[in-house]
Amino acid sequence: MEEVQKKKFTGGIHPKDNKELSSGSAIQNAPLFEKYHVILCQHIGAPPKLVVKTGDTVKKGQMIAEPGGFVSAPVHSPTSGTIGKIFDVPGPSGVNQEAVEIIADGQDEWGSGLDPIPDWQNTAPEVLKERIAKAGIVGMGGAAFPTHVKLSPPPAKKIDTLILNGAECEPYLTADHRLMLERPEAILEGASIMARVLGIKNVYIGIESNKPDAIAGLNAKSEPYKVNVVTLKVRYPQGGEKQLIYAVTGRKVPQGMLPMDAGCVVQNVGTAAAIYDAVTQGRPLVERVTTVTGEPVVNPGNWLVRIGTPIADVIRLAGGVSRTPGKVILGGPMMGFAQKSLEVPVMKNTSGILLLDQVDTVQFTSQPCIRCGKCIDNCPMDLLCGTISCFIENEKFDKAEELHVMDCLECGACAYDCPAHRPLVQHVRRAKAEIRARKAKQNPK
Amino acid sequence: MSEATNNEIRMPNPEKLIVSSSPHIHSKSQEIWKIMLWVILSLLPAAVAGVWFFGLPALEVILLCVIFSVMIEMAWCMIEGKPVFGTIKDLSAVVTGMLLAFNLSAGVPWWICLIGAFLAIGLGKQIFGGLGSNPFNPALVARVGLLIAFPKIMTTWVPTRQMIAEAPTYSDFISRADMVAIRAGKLDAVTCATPLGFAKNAVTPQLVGRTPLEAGMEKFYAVDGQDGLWNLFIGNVGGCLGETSALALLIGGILLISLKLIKWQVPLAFIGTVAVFTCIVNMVSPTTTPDALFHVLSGGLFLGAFFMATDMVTSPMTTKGAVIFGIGCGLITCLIRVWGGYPEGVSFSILIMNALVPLIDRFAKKIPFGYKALEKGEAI
Amino acid sequence: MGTALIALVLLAVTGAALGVIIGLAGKFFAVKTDPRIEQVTEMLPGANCGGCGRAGCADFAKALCAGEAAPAACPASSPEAVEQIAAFLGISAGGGEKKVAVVLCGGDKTHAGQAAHYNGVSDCVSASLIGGGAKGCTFGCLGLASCVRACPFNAIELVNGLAIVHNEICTGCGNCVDKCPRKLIKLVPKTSEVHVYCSSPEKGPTKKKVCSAACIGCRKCAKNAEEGQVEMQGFLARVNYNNPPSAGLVEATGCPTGCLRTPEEHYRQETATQEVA
Amino acid sequence: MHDYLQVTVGAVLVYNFVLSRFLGICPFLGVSKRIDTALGMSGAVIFVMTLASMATAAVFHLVLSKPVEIAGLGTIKLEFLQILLFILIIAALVQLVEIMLQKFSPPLYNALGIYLPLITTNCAVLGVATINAQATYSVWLSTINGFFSGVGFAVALVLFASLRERLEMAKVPKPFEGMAIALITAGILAMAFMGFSGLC
Repeated sequence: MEEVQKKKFTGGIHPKDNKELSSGSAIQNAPLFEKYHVILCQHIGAPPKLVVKTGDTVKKGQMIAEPGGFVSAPVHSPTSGTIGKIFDVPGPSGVNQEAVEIIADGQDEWGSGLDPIPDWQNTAPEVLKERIAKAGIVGMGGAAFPTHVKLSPPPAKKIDTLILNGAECEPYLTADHRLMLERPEAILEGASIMARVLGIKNVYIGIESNKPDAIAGLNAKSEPYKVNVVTLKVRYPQGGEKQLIYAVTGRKVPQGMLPMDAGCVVQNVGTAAAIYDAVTQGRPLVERVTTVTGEPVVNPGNWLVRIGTPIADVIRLAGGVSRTPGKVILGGPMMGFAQKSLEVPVMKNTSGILLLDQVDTVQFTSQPCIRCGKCIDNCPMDLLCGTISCFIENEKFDKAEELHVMDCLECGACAYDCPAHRPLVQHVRRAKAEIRARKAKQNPK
Repeated sequence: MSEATNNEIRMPNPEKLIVSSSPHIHSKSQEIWKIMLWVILSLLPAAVAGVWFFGLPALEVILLCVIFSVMIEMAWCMIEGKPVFGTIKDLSAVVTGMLLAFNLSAGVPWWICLIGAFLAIGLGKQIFGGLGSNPFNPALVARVGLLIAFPKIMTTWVPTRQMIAEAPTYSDFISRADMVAIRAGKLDAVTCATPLGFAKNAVTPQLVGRTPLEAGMEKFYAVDGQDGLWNLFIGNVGGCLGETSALALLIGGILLISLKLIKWQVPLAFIGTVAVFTCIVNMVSPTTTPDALFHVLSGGLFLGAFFMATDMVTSPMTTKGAVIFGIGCGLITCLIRVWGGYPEGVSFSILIMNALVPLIDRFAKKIPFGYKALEKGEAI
Repeated sequence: MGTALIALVLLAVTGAALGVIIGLAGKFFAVKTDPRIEQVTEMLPGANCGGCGRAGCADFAKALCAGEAAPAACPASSPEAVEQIAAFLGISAGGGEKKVAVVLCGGDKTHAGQAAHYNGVSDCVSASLIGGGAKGCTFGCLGLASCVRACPFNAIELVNGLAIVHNEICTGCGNCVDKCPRKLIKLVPKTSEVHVYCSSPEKGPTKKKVCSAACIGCRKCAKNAEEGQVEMQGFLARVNYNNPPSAGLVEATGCPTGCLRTPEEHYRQETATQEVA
Repeated sequence: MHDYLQVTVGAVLVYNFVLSRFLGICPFLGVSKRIDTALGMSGAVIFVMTLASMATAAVFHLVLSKPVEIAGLGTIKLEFLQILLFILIIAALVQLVEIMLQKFSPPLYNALGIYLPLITTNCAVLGVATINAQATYSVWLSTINGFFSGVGFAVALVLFASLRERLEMAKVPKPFEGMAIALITAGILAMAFMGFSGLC
């Protein structure tokens, strides 16, 4: 069933999406590489505990680290082989993180120890939820929050809606788009599994209108799954959780609260497909679709890569670069992280590897704010971004907090349009860090 | 993949990479100099109108003001140790120079332009730290400063070409003031009053049996014939060289609004408040002040409402604040025009409201997303 | 004469009446304050650095008069001033060693390279949030002067992209300690003569790749020092500040990368490399 | 009615104590760093000015303006005592306000600091008293004039404080930092207020 969005959030921007670079190329399977560096902590929450040691042999899909708590997820080996060294590699955030080296034996033999559950319709939700947890599935859209935690709302919160996020509002990225085109059944069935876990009937999938083929494809197949396809206006950040809920259901998530406070659970389409694989195929999350794109890339496209592949290898798959790029970004151009090393491995939430020419990247300055108010008009959260950044620049963090700096999404719509090229998002990040540090100091718990 | 192909593939050089915060792309259309360029373009119709009505001296004043402004900005940067060409590239000095010229009579001597440019760029902008930090509109600081320092020169207006040619009776109402001394040989030694000046009865002697306002208005219409209001609209009246033509200013203002470079709420609130206020006063007591249409079209209202009150740096950032700002400007303008000592209050009103901007910003905030839901308890 | 008399009488009467009113008001609305607080506040340095853990000098003075704090808790006062306050209040000065801050990193621009170009806010916290900063060593000083700005006494100087504390100015208030996102700043006893200017826990060769002035964990200093004076923490030598070694250790060791230095030598060398650079 | 309107508008806008008469500059510059303290100071000044106007006007009308006849000494006009007497009264009033504030609002008392006692010698307070006397306003009109002069002072002070809070974030060139830029801003503000001249 096709629907049109109910509400439109205020603000937002409409950057040139450049998706045509890679949206036409089908998902290709990446070849087996010799070595993988699997970072242990790939999610938000407690770090997992290592269960293998150097020299052990592992099968593809075998757990190499167990969850370190409820809000945690296990990590599995991306291929069969032996465990090499356990060492620090540069992580996507620029800080070194503990990783396990896996030396492939070339057999790529499965051995996850998880049995497929083809008859999930008649399986208890608890069993399904446990499977999702054991498969190490985390939010694949960006935040990497363990999925089974999102699917376990406290009993006091009445959840009535599941929303699949297929907006993919970030420019350049096409991984979700291709996934929706090529594996619509997997996504729809994954959604149905989640709906069963949550015990709800309303399932929506929100897609921006610039992907008409994906909308048509999902629509054609959605009938038996009772999933409503919602066409969303093309507007960044339409894929933001709160904005998506507002667009699909017309509900506003109250300030400082979670989607479940508005009765919603939001999941990425990639997560839904991963859940399908985990439940019906018994395959843990060991690979994902990633877009390699950008003007300098020789052959932009989408690849199914194993988690733990260094991004240098992935860029090589795309034929390398035709000219020296100014930036290598994990994620999209609006919210992704600029990298200084190509040794960073692909993570569970790496939706894209974007290479930008130097002329296309923004040159930040510390010019004073000219108070044009563009940032305020653009802010999807209706914050006074410009004023906040002036306060932060002068280290008046309490005043920034009064102006609700903690509610910022860091979507970057403000800095995108700032005529003075002010690093507004970086200011906000700093303020958030300083305010959190101050609070931690005040009540050490 | 074999080693050989690996070597052929060109890879990014990590040392050449830039790390910076997200977002990594930027809207190419949003640059300060581009905004300023649009403002300059939208000021051009009024500049053309000024030159058309007041002749080449107007062009000379505009050019002088722009050149002096740019030069003073460069000099200031040089003294401060900043790159000399650093801040003039954003074109803000050119905009300030043009606005300053628009606020001067076509008959001012060159040194008024120089002092004005210094007041605007130095005292109005750079002393506060340059573009973005100045709490007051630089051009208005200069205009008000000049008005107070040189009241005689700043209130000596030259008539338009058409007025001299078409109205032989004109000389009855012009005071043969010291124009000769001001600009020897450049213009006819005539001056005239602004329409608001007539209304204030500031320059015309009172006629028997009429109220001062009636007498003043009669003279205004006598000077400009039957088409008084039409002349007001197109700018065929005395006044500052850039403020007389409401038509030209309207064209520029609409251009800026359609480009979303200024908030349409400010001019609407400003002009609307003046119209409503003067309409009410005129209805209650017709002898106090002329009708609303006259007020709206005369003086620097259009220039102020579209180009000065909307100056990004010195006006509130939120839409709510912009409306308050516009209404405030309108009220103070009316207060000064109707009861004050000066015939025109637009510059003063904007300057006073500029000072109020931090307070307006403080109280006219936006409610962030999800806050109302929190208050209403809409959460499930 | 009469006029003067009248004036005098009038003023005297008015003055007396008003005086009575004020006197009564003062009695009725009297607020008890400790007069010593103001005097003690004046004896304090007045930098409001917060090094004592209180919200400024006036607050500290209040605590002193209430007997809740010892005068020596003020890190910014000279020992003489502390004595003076103690004598004034008739309490003991309170013990405690004088401390100073030290930035334990020797990775200046010359020795430690950048991994990429950084474009953003010139502030260490901000930079560390963006890809961990552009510096090759992810544990070294970012050189964006957050601590310099945090110091109320201007005791920290940025030399060749490296923050260096001037011991003679530093009061040990500790304002800079929290500001460093890399946790490089430690408060150490003022008497300590030697520091290991490196804080990277990584293995020697890894460190060497990104910084030529790093501690490579060769243990030379630990062997040359007396028992317990220098400890090895993984691949990093650490001076035990409870039992600090003397300046002679530097010569005895001959540290291969030169990251074991005295503060004076550290400053001298960094200024020298800056001039070369 | 017209009188009252004229006094009101005149006191707040046209003859604004700070921006037009340039009186009371000390607290204007001293307490205008933050809006909160500016509001506190404004309240104190309004209070003192109103009371001082009332008290001094009463004294003026009852004692000073009348020739006093005293047996043996002849008739004496006491107007020459005006300033002496006014200062005495104002000083006592401020002292009272201070005592009350310390008792009832210690945070405000601390925030106002040295400036509260300074109201004693604040020319604005003495100014309003002498202006009242000069114009021979009645006690009631004097009180109104005092109150609205205080309001005018408050308007200027709060406006200025909000501007200075914004200026704190501006990158003012070194030589003009601090008081210099504050004075320049005050100057421009005073210039803007000249637009009100002639209103009444």
